[in-house]
Amino acid sequence: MRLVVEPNVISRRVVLFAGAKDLVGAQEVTLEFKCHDATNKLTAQKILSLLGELYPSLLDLLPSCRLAVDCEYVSGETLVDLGADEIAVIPPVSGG
Amino acid sequence: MRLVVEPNVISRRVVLFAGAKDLVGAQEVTLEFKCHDATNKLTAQKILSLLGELYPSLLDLLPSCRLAVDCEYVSGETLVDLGADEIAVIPPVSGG
Amino acid sequence: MFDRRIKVEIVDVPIVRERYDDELSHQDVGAHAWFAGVTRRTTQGKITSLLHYEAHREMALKQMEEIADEALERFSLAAVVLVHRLGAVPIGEASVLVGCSSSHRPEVFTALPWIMDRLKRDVPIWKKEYDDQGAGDWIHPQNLA
Amino acid sequence: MFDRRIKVEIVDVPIVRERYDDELSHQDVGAHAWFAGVTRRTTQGKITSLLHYEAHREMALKQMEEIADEALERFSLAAVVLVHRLGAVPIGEASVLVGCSSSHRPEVFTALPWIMDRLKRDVPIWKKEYDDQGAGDWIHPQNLA
Repeated sequence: MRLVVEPNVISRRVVLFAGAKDLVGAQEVTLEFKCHDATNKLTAQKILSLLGELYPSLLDLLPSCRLAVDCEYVSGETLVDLGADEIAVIPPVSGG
Repeated sequence: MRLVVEPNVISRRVVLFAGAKDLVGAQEVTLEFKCHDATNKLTAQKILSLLGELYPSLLDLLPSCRLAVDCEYVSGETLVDLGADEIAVIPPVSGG
Repeated sequence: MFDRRIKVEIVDVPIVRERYDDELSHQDVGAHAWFAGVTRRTTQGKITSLLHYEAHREMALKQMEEIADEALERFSLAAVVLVHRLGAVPIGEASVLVGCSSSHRPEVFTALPWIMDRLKRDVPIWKKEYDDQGAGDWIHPQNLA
Repeated sequence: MFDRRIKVEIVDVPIVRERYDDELSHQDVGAHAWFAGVTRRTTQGKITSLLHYEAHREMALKQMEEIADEALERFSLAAVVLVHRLGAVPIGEASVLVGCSSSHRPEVFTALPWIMDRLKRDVPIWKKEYDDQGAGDWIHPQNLA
């Protein structure tokens, strides 16, 4: 008997704002991640680059975007729990 | 015949403010200056030291006072025209 | 010396500063300072007809509260007011209002620009600039840390 | 870029800031800033019950105008407001109000403390501090240039 480990596929909603929202044409997108273990975690950097693969219109803006998980910024190396309440793409801000 | 030059005596009103006014007990004092020529001018420093001679209660405060002539500060070496409209003693200010 | 007193708001109507004056008062306070950022007609020679602000509202409020709290602590302030307006902000009207008070003036003079710098770096609010032809551009400054 | 716009006043009644708001407005202005110095209850542990301000009124106005003019020029401001109150100023009320506006915020952030420093150095206004026993002392800072 051969054990085949099927990668675990997770759907994850990601929220977009401002320029990112306009470039994709939607406030939200759903990404499908293949996780090879049960942790359900990916680095923020990985999430951003998957977004760029799916939406090439974002490629210029993404390098200056930050990811926010449940309303807090996370660094690129942070392992993001894909079960978080909200994952948001934050383009460079211009309030004030 | 011997020519005796009598010094010219000039009365001059000087205005005081704040602590200087309280130390003298008057808003104005009149100084009498003996001028040996017809220029009617004295340095600001000289005016302040004559004030100190007449009103010793001012001696502590005077070194930090400035003189203002017609609403403009003058430095110690400035020759003040005793015919100016107003000569005022300005103690260190504390507005704001 | 002071109780923690911050007032942070995101509003969709014109900012009325008088509403916030009392927030800064305290009997041991000697210095009040205010800053208001208003829409101006020209940016680098270009005519602006309107600014339109959007936010990640929940996160923006949270970030503004963190900034107000940190400023309070860092500059020994008695109170901090931080208000941002969203939606269309016509020329001459305020998009942001910052107020703070302290015992002495150096603290408020240092706090105001610090709060504005932090707001412009971290608070997820974006402006779209409309020119006199009605064309709109999202402003995404690329040269910030 | 801007017309010279200064508003300098010495008043004997409470300062109402709203009266001066419009002075700072201009369609090319992006930043308004205000400072108010208010009477506080404690100075270095001592209780103050009241401040009483006196001035060489004519000279004070002239000096305040010179400061406002120089600030306008030096910091490319659109407008400067400078108001000082005389007489008794109770705790929590403003003795001085400074306002300025410019295209961008760095100018107003630099101008406010500069104007206050100059006012505190050169404008012939003096405060008498009354403690809780009713004793009054003229404040004559000795350590200024």
